[in-house]
Amino acid sequence: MSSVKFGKLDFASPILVASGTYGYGHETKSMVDVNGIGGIITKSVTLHPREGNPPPRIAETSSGMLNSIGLANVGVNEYCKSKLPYLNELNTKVIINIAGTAVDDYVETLKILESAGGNHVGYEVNISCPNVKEGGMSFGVSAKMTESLTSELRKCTSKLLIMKLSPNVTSIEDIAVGAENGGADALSAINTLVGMGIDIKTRKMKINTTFGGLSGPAIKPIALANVHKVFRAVKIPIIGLGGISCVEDIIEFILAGADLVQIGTLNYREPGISIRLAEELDLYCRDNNLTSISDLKGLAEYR
Amino acid sequence: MSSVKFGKLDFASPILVASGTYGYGHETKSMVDVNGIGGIITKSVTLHPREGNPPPRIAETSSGMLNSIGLANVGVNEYCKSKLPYLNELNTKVIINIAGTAVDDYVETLKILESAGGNHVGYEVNISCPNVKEGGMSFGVSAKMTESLTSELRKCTSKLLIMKLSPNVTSIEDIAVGAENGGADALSAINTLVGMGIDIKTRKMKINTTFGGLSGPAIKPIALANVHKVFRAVKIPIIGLGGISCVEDIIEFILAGADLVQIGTLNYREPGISIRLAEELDLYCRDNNLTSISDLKGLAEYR
Amino acid sequence: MIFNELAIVESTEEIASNTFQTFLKSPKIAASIKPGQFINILPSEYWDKMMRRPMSVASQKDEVISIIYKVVGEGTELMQNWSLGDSVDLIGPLGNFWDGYADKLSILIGGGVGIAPILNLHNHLDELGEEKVLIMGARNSSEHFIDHNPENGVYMTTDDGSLGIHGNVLEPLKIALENIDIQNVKVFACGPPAMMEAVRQYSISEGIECDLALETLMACGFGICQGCTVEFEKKQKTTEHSYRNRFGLVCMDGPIFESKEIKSCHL
Amino acid sequence: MIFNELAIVESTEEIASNTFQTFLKSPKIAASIKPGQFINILPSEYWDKMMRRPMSVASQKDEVISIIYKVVGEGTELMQNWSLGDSVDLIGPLGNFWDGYADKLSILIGGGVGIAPILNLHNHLDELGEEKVLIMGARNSSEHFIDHNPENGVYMTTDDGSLGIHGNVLEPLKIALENIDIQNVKVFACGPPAMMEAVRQYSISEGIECDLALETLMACGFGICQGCTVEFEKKQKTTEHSYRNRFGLVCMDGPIFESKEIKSCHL
Ligand SMILES: Cc1cc2nc3c(=O)[nH]c(=O)nc-3n(C[C@H](O)[C@H](O)[C@H](O)COP(=O)(O)OP(=O)(O)OC[C@H]3O[C@@H](n4cnc5c(N)ncnc54)[C@H](O)[C@@H]3O)c2cc1C
Ligand SMILES: Cc1cc2nc3c(=O)[nH]c(=O)nc-3n(C[C@H](O)[C@H](O)[C@H](O)COP(=O)(O)OP(=O)(O)OC[C@H]3O[C@@H](n4cnc5c(N)ncnc54)[C@H](O)[C@@H]3O)c2cc1C
Ligand SMILES: Cc1cc2nc3c(=O)[nH]c(=O)nc-3n(C[C@H](O)[C@H](O)[C@H](O)COP(=O)(O)O)c2cc1C
Ligand SMILES: Cc1cc2nc3c(=O)[nH]c(=O)nc-3n(C[C@H](O)[C@H](O)[C@H](O)COP(=O)(O)O)c2cc1C
Ligand code: FES
Ligand code: FES
Repeated sequence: MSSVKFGKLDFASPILVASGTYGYGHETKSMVDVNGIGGIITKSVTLHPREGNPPPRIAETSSGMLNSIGLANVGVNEYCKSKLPYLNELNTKVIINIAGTAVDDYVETLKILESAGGNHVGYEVNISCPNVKEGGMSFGVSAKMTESLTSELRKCTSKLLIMKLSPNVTSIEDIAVGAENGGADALSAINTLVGMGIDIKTRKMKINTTFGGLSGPAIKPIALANVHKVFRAVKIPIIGLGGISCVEDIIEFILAGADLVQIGTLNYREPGISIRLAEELDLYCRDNNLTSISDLKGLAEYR
Repeated sequence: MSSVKFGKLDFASPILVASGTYGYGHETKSMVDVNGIGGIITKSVTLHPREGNPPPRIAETSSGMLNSIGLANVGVNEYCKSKLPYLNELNTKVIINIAGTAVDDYVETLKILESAGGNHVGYEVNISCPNVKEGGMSFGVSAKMTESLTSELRKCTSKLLIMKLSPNVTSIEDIAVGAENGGADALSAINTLVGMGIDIKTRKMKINTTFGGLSGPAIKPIALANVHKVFRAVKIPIIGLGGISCVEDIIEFILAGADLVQIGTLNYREPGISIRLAEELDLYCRDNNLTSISDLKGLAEYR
Repeated sequence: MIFNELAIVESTEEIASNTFQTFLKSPKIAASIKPGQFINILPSEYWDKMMRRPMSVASQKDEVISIIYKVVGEGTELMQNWSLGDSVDLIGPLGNFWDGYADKLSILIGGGVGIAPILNLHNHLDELGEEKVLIMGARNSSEHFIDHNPENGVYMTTDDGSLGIHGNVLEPLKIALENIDIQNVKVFACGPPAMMEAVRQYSISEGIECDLALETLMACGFGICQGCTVEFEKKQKTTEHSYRNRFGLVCMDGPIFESKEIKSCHL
Repeated sequence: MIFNELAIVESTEEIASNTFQTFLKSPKIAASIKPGQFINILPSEYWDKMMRRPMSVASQKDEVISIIYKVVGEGTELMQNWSLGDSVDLIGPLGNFWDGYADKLSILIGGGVGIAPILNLHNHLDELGEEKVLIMGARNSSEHFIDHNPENGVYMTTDDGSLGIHGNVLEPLKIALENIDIQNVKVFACGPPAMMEAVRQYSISEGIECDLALETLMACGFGICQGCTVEFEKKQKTTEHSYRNRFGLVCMDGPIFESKEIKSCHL
């Protein structure tokens, strides 16, 4: 696999694993050569530890799943102490996903991570988690708030700063432009869609918080549309995700305008999928005489 | 099947067929007892005939499909001449779906239909078709425009006036309230989600208009969430739709707050599905000692 | 009259490389279907895709019809794995049918999976005792299951020359047209888009009457979704469905169109 | 050490009404799995759902493990239809295992599909020559496949009285506890939530040590999705995963929990 340029960085493979779907990279190490993954984006970390939402937190849907984990995580201090050392040993690129409820939160979390001296190459900022009552999501739906959050974070780091966008908006382009204007290096699209389910036997909501995030192949067409809209709206690189389950999906995302992709839900079913698809992508490039898959970026033709 | 009250009307079955997915009711008559369907919502009709979008207009997705038909239809005058007479003969409730690009359009279309003297019980107003360039969709994303369109239409008819909402918005509640304030009798939720697909062999968009509408079981969790949000926001009745494929889905929509439901995409695969599910719903009511399925409206319990 | 019928699988046979013929007992459809029409198949009770799989009917006799298909994806793989006695949900007969072969020399051209409706017409002309030429195109000999027999008007072509005429279906078409008044000829073709487009353009340039059976994605198959469009060469006169004046529905107005009626076979 | 192993189907047998036992040759998992642990199964190569199907291991011998399951939906239906020699994608061993049976009288309680991990522990105690009581609950006799044999400490119960003791598993549990110092007893239970909750509450009220194997929906099975939570009775001390102090992960911290550790068996 020829490497893929992304801003100032080279990624050995364009296939990363999505936040919340690969833990801290060590859970699968007996099954998967984790260093073969293009990059690991860790589970959202917040300033303070969060115990997450009460069960039930997940439900199965047609070609997808609902989740409402509620950003369960150890908190940034414990993260620096117990997660970073292992992450530092990895030979793949680590991107730390952070979440918060107010600008100060995000900024403080980022500062603590910056001073911890990890080998991580950057941050992905979750402004789009639909499952936390107190906020977070409010950033994701406002271009102005996204812009100011981005510019505050920009001041604190020279590492890769990626804003992760929500599809649950009327115009994702506006939010994307806000993040670009705020100084983001790149954008990830998309986070989950707001969904719901009811257990008809108990007549109770299937997810504790009523609404959960829908992920998986069901949302792929929506994710592709959003990636393409973002591609037309901004000049910075894009990481595409949402429902990727096969190499054809990856090629679609790149043709739509993505530079890199992330695999989320499918990691649960097949922990080694990102390695398998990287091999298949290699074959595809060879069969199609591409020096790099990046050659296809944004090449989808209109009819 | 005990009938279901909906505003001032009684529906023999709560299961209707969705606009654009059952033609004008006669295409399936050799396969299905069309009069056994709770109601038929006809394909969107516009003031002038529309030839629709160039091919390709449809694509298959995981548990769903994309479409961009572009409101192909005969126009309201021809509709009154050639479609209404047959529809008038049906023994099921007919609701005429209308679409337009400006308030005047919609109003004029409605007036022509009103003066044609059909037996139809009402109108469903498509303010949410994502596949028409010139507009229509702009109503669906603005609460104010929805309200004023609704009130203009309200002045022209005393028949059932149903506004059909789009899920492609930050807050469907706002639009729902706009329609309620404008005098709508009821709301339908949801229309399709904006999606996209790329043929990786030709590198061309799978849908002629780049973006198409995603429908089918893939979107059911999103549809349910939107129906429940609308249920919490307004007092008028709701018709739930989006991905319904089995009797359990129907019960979920009713528990979420719907009074009636519509079946869309699944009609293509099984033209008689609305009849089969009505029978299964009858059995469910009997087994659960319900006098009417309406008893379950909005009963989903929070955790 | 369209039926939604549960058919019974009678047998499946591999008739050429990766090409299968399945016989289905489907009395209502078998009694009313005409050569060129198709059925829309639910490959399995648990089918989770939205679209059925359309297949032309390759033969019809008494209560039994057959389909001929290449295994190209999940749907056709399921079909190939049907067991004897399985019941299968069909909708049909769908679409229009071959016509205008009465007083003419019919030249039948089939390629790839497009052989099914051509074979059914061939059988029908056999029964009627009508004169005809049969041309079948394929990439190589493994895809053919009929003997090359030019003396009797049966031509096989292969792209690699491994059987019959080396080249495409236009070669034998030209041979068949030698010394014949083209006013007395009609071509019927079904096959891959590139093949049909070549036949279409040739038929127009030579002024030969030619009908083509097109394929496109279909969500319903019976005129409701409006998804299966083909663009007409010029606007058609207003019909029952006047909004079809620029676009025809392959499932209802087709699958068979006159070559000069449509813009292209590439859909 | 967790493996992602392709196992080979050796046999499937219906051991009770709608209950099947399948033997799978899975050398790595068989060599390392302990009674109480489970595997996570991809029911088919074409599985289009996001979640594998978790199953406790019911026996392990040489290179072969077995699972016992009720057919309740698409996944288990696919399992039941596996053919001899099929290869099946497994992840395992997963979760914690039964423990603390060394110097005690073990009372094993299984109900419904919860019999698998109980049977595996039973086998294990057999091998160790440990003293034990086995109690199996079911709705009626058709669900049982073991003889009611109170003399040897094997009790069957049925809700309808059609076999063994008429009633629920608490009846034989009380019998087994007669004249025994509860300090020397440990209960191991797995079954439907209502049954386990009854056992849990009884064990707490009587002060009996009791471990329960829980079930919940699982997206991953190996600690990544955080979806499979059970609520603890009181906050646990900070562990490697300190954010689990209120909620435990059934897949990693469990599936086996002490009865007094958790709030309820209804997940
Ligand atoms: C009127 C009509 C008659 C046909 N008759 C025959 C026939 O006699 N024999 C035969 O082998 N095939 C025939 N086809 C094509 C056949 O429908 C497809 O090969 C089949 O649907 C593929 O299904 P799949 O799930 O196996 O493959 P998929 O994995 O779904 O697709 C494989 C390929 O088939 C194409 N395809 C998928 N669905 C359709 C569809 N609904 N219509 C057209 N193409 C599709 C896709 O574009 C893709 O390139 C016909 C199509 C039409 C429209
Ligand atoms: C640790 C663990 C061990 C298990 N061991 C066994 C066993 O030894 N034998 C056995 O028969 N069953 C066992 N189960 C339950 C088994 O996983 C489900 O019966 C199975 O997943 C149902 O799949 P299905 O596709 O056939 O049914 P579905 O149609 O998916 O569901 C039918 C019912 O099963 C439940 N279910 C579905 N998926 C899961 C899941 N991932 N976890 C729990 N419940 C689910 C649903 O809530 C539904 O009510 C175990 C579950 C867990 C978590
Ligand atoms: C169980 C679960 C937990 C997730 N947790 C996070 C998270 O902590 N932070 C985040 O930014 N995204 C989180 N996501 C969203 C994914 O990173 C991804 O954006 C989304 O699932 C769409 O991709 P997919 O369809 O490939 O899963 C989570 C998704 C799932 C399914
Ligand atoms: C091919 C197709 C055509 C449609 N045409 C219309 C239309 O003309 N007017 C309209 O209001 N909705 C139209 N819809 C949307 C459906 O009525 C319905 O809102 C949507 O498909 C979601 O329901 P489903 O998932 O059950 O299909 C169309 C949907 C499809 C798939
Ligand atoms: S396939 Fe639906 S109209 Fe032709
Ligand atoms: S099932 Fe994913 S963490 Fe337990």
